[in-house]
Amino acid sequence: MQYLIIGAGPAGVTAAETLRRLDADATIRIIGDEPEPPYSRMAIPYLLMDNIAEQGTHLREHGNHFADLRIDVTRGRVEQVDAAGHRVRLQDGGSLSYDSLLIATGSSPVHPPIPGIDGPNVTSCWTLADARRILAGARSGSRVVLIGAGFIGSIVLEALAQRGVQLSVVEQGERMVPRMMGPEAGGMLKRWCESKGVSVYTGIGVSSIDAGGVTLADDTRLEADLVITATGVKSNVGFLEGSGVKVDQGVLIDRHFRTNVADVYAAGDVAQGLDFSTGDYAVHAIQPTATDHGHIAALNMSGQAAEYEGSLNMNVLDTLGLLSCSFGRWDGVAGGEHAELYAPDDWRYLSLQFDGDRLVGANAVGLSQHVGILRGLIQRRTPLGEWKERLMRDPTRLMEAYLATTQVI
Amino acid sequence: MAWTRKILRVDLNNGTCTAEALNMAWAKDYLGQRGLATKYLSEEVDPKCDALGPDNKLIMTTGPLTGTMASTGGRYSVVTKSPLTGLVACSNSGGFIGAEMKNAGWDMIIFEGKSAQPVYLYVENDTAELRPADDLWGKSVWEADELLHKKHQDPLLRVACIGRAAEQGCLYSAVVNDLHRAAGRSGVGTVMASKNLKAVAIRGTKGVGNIRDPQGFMAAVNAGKQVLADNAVTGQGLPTYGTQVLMNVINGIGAMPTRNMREVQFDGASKISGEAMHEPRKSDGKPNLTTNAGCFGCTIACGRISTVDRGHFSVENKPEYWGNSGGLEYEAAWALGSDTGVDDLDAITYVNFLCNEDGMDPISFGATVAAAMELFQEGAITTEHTGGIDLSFDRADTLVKLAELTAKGEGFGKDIGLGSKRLCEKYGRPELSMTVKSQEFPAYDPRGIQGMGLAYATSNRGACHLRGYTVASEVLGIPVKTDPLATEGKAELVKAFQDATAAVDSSGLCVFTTFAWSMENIAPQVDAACDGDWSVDKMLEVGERIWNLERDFNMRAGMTADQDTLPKRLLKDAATVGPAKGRVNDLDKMLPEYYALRGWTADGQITPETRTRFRL
Amino acid sequence: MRIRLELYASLMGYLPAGSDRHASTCDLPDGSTAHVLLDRYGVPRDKAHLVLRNGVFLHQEQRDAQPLADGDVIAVWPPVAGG
Amino acid sequence: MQRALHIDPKKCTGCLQCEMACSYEKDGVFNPSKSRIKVFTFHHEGRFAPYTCTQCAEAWCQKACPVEAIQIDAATGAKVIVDARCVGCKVCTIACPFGTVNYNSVTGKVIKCDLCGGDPACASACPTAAITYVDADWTGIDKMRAYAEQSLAGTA
Repeated sequence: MQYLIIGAGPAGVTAAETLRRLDADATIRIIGDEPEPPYSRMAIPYLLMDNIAEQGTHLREHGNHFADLRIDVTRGRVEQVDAAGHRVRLQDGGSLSYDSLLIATGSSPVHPPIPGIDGPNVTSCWTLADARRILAGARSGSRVVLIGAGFIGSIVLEALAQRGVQLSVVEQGERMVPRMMGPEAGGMLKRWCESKGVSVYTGIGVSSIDAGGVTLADDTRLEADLVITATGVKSNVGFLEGSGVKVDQGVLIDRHFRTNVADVYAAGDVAQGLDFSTGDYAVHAIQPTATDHGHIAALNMSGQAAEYEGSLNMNVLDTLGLLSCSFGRWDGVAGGEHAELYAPDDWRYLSLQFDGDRLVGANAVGLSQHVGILRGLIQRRTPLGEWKERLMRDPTRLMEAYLATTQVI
Repeated sequence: MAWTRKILRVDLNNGTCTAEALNMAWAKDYLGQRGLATKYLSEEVDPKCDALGPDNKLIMTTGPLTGTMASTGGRYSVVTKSPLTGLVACSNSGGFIGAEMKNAGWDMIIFEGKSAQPVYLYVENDTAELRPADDLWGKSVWEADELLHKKHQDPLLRVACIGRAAEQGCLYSAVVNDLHRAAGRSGVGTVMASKNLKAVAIRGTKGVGNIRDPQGFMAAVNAGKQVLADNAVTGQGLPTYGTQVLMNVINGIGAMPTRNMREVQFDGASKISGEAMHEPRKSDGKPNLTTNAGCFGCTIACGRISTVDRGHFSVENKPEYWGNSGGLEYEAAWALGSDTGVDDLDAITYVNFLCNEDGMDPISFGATVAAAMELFQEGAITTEHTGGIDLSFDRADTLVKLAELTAKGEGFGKDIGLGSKRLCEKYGRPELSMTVKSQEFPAYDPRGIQGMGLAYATSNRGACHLRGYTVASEVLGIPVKTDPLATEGKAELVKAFQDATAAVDSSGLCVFTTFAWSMENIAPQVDAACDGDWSVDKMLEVGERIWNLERDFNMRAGMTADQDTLPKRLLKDAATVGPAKGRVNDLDKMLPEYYALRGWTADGQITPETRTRFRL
Repeated sequence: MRIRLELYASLMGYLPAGSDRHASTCDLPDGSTAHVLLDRYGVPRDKAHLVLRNGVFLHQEQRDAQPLADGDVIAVWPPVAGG
Repeated sequence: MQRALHIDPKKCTGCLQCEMACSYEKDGVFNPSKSRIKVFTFHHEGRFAPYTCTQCAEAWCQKACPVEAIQIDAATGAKVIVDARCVGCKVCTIACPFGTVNYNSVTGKVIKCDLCGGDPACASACPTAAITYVDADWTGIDKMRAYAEQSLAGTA
């Protein structure tokens, strides 16, 4: 059996390792287009904070990890998939055959059409190469403008602030992390950042970038030595053109991670997989989803019919010491009830969304302990019974509700 | 070491919170908690001040072992001048807030002045601030506790709070922490209310370290835990039956104060005893008692967690009282039960809940109701005074009604909130008040336990069992059995218990450990934790120093030695039944010897030699 | 002679079935001591910490030596304490 | 045979000796807020529930960790945080559906129960045997764990 995995991120690596556990004899190959060993983008902010060296971002600690597992990690870039021929053609002219193919090519930053965005003083923060550029350009006292305060932008923000730069953040949405949290929590994050000396502009776009800085739509001028963009990502699907593999926002897959083409699977940021909360298919470009995808896709590739329950959209942020998190339908569902506590002076916020007596989503700011039970309650679809009313009255009793409904007490 | 060496000083006049260094010279003379806070009070407060005026201070204080792994090391005390007695007040409580204060990095919080508006103190580690409490004022302890947890979105926040009783001036109001533990006696909650301070909410995540000899400390702690586990009282008796096991014992020896201490045995004792709390109810087959519970770090776990029968008249349409809460402990069961003649376990449990919910000392409340019942029986109080309530002894419905009124400061509850002394004076029969220095008695009749008579008469906070619990020896045989009806040797026994208790109360440990531990078990734990030489002798010396300091404060407050006495009923009216039949308390046979042992003059004054000895 | 035995706390289990709450009465030969009574009910002597005869504490030696009298009430507890 | 922490909430008195023992073992101070085991109080019900990681076989935290900072102690089977690798990203804290991995803002790392290398301090400190360290199959914990994992797993 020959397994070929395109993409050396968490989804691809997890799939390869899972395949090896399931099949000792198979040929397993990962092909990645970056020069470094497989690494984790999640770790880049900590590299920028000087918490770790580059090696600390590597997905597997031991240099011979993949060799020991007889997983071949090859550098290369796939130009085309020949589904009928069970082959992929590489940019360097070579080609590789497969019995079973996993597309795990991830996603790449989107660059909005802003004049000057291709300038030499502008970079995204996505790859280790980007990280090196930022490390060189964002020194203590440097003026840095960060465009985008979504989830990734906010993580980068944390790292930049730790580097001691003079930081301004511009977010086109009405608030920070608009797709992760509601107005109260998003507003709280903004005020928190401002209280820590970061200038935050929300509800406004960038009209142009030049060598000296950034000009906003209202002509506000932000001088900058370095401009960093974090304006979203899109799935890397370009190479699939003409392959017959169906693509929407990402590669369309079913609950077994199969594409419409025989023996071709997809997982991770590139895949438009089942959303646990909505039942729709969507791209969830987050680390836990990538590893879940990789794991279960591998089960299916090896012949086990594992049906995916869907990925839960969730995020955790540490914004200059203020923790926040978001799970599932944090924005609620039609006909569902909602419990909320808002304490702006104490930098705390808690919001629970119910569908009947089940928790379907949550947002929290300042919650640091036992956060994972929010996932547990949502993903287990736990009927809360009488605890629903208790949580409506006092949402802080979450842990009790969790234990009472899921554990033997 | 073991101390955090930091005090939080809260000026309620200006709304400021300031950190200051702990006076380590004093710490080495007074150890912590009860002793050390009394030293601060004594140095900073004019003993003659109005207890409910802005010149009084309120000190919340921990001991060096508070927050450590020493078994029962979760205690804290509230020290102030008492509005009930006009003397020093030191009320000790378990639960969890003491350890939380220590975890936040504070040995002590001193409140001074008076806030113009209702406030609460919020402490999160080094950060402390006063915040408006307008939305909390007028709320019960239980309501305020929930509001504070929601406000701060922190289920682990620890709260100490006053209830409506304190706001309404009830003179024996408690500071309740963790919903059902209380710094209960002497009206410390009333002082808190007088300062417009509704609550103290603390979150500490710094931990308690600074142990002088960590390995030695853990060895001493583990040895101590083993002694508690192996001892039949602390390892089995207290966890299973709680303090309430005493109900039948004390009744059996004829020392159960009954119906305002007119009698010494209660016919209904077994119905409200610790054993009765285990019996399945007819209505739902469940016992009153759900489980035992420990305070922070406690490996004894004598605490009771109980429910009231849902069908009982007191709660039948009040589902908010159908859940579990703390109770009953012996003193509360006695005061609310035997002393009023009520033998209805559910009614007593419910009233005890109310005492916790609105912050009333159940001993003083029950004893004051008992006094009111006798005044009613004597015709000094009539239904015209009470708004139609029949105050006959033994009536559970009356007890319940009075608790509800007193908790909210309504109607005749205002009078019950005066305490026994002032109530009996108001209605012209001061001799019916069963108090020492204006504080109500607890649950041991000194005619049947002679040493307790001396302990009550000389207690620095008025009638109290926890200043020198000679019951341990006279009744329970701990550490050795003495004859409860004898007076010989009791002066020495009382002094020894008083001094040892003062030292234990200053360490952060619970005095209940002494049912199994001697000072030989305690001193090594203190010594390993703290700088300085904390030998057994040093502990006892510190205990005696504390006792003299408290006495000195009281004398400066205007107390006279002739207040070292008991109500006439206990000195003149002999017990009519039981082993003590024919006996009164022979205080006059014990008191002179006690003064002499204390190094005081024959008229109860601290001699200059004694002052010098203890550096007062 | 007729003696009333009262057992409390963890000793209640030594009462015969059907006993009223804490108490049982029995007839003993004249001159019997507290220990004879305890043995009759199978109460281990080392668990009988507090033994009260009509409310008065009996020391260890009295439990062996002091004869009981008709109508006596003997109340017994294991080691207990409170406060 | 591997052993596991067995928790019997009925025996718990809520004294927090376990929390202090844990924090003392790990951090050298008595600090319940940093304990890997937590006792939850059900005031209304009159119950106490000690709660910590069950060391689940397919560890969610381990799978979610982007830098391989959660590894298995071969002797005990415990999932252990490797401090030197943990970057503090907290992904494991939201990935663990049992909520037993927590972030420690003081160290900037996450913390979880590691069974103390086979001699859990919480079990030694518990005065009522509410927490014991016993043979795993004796506890039935495998069954509980399997149930919990099945109902949570990504597959149906």
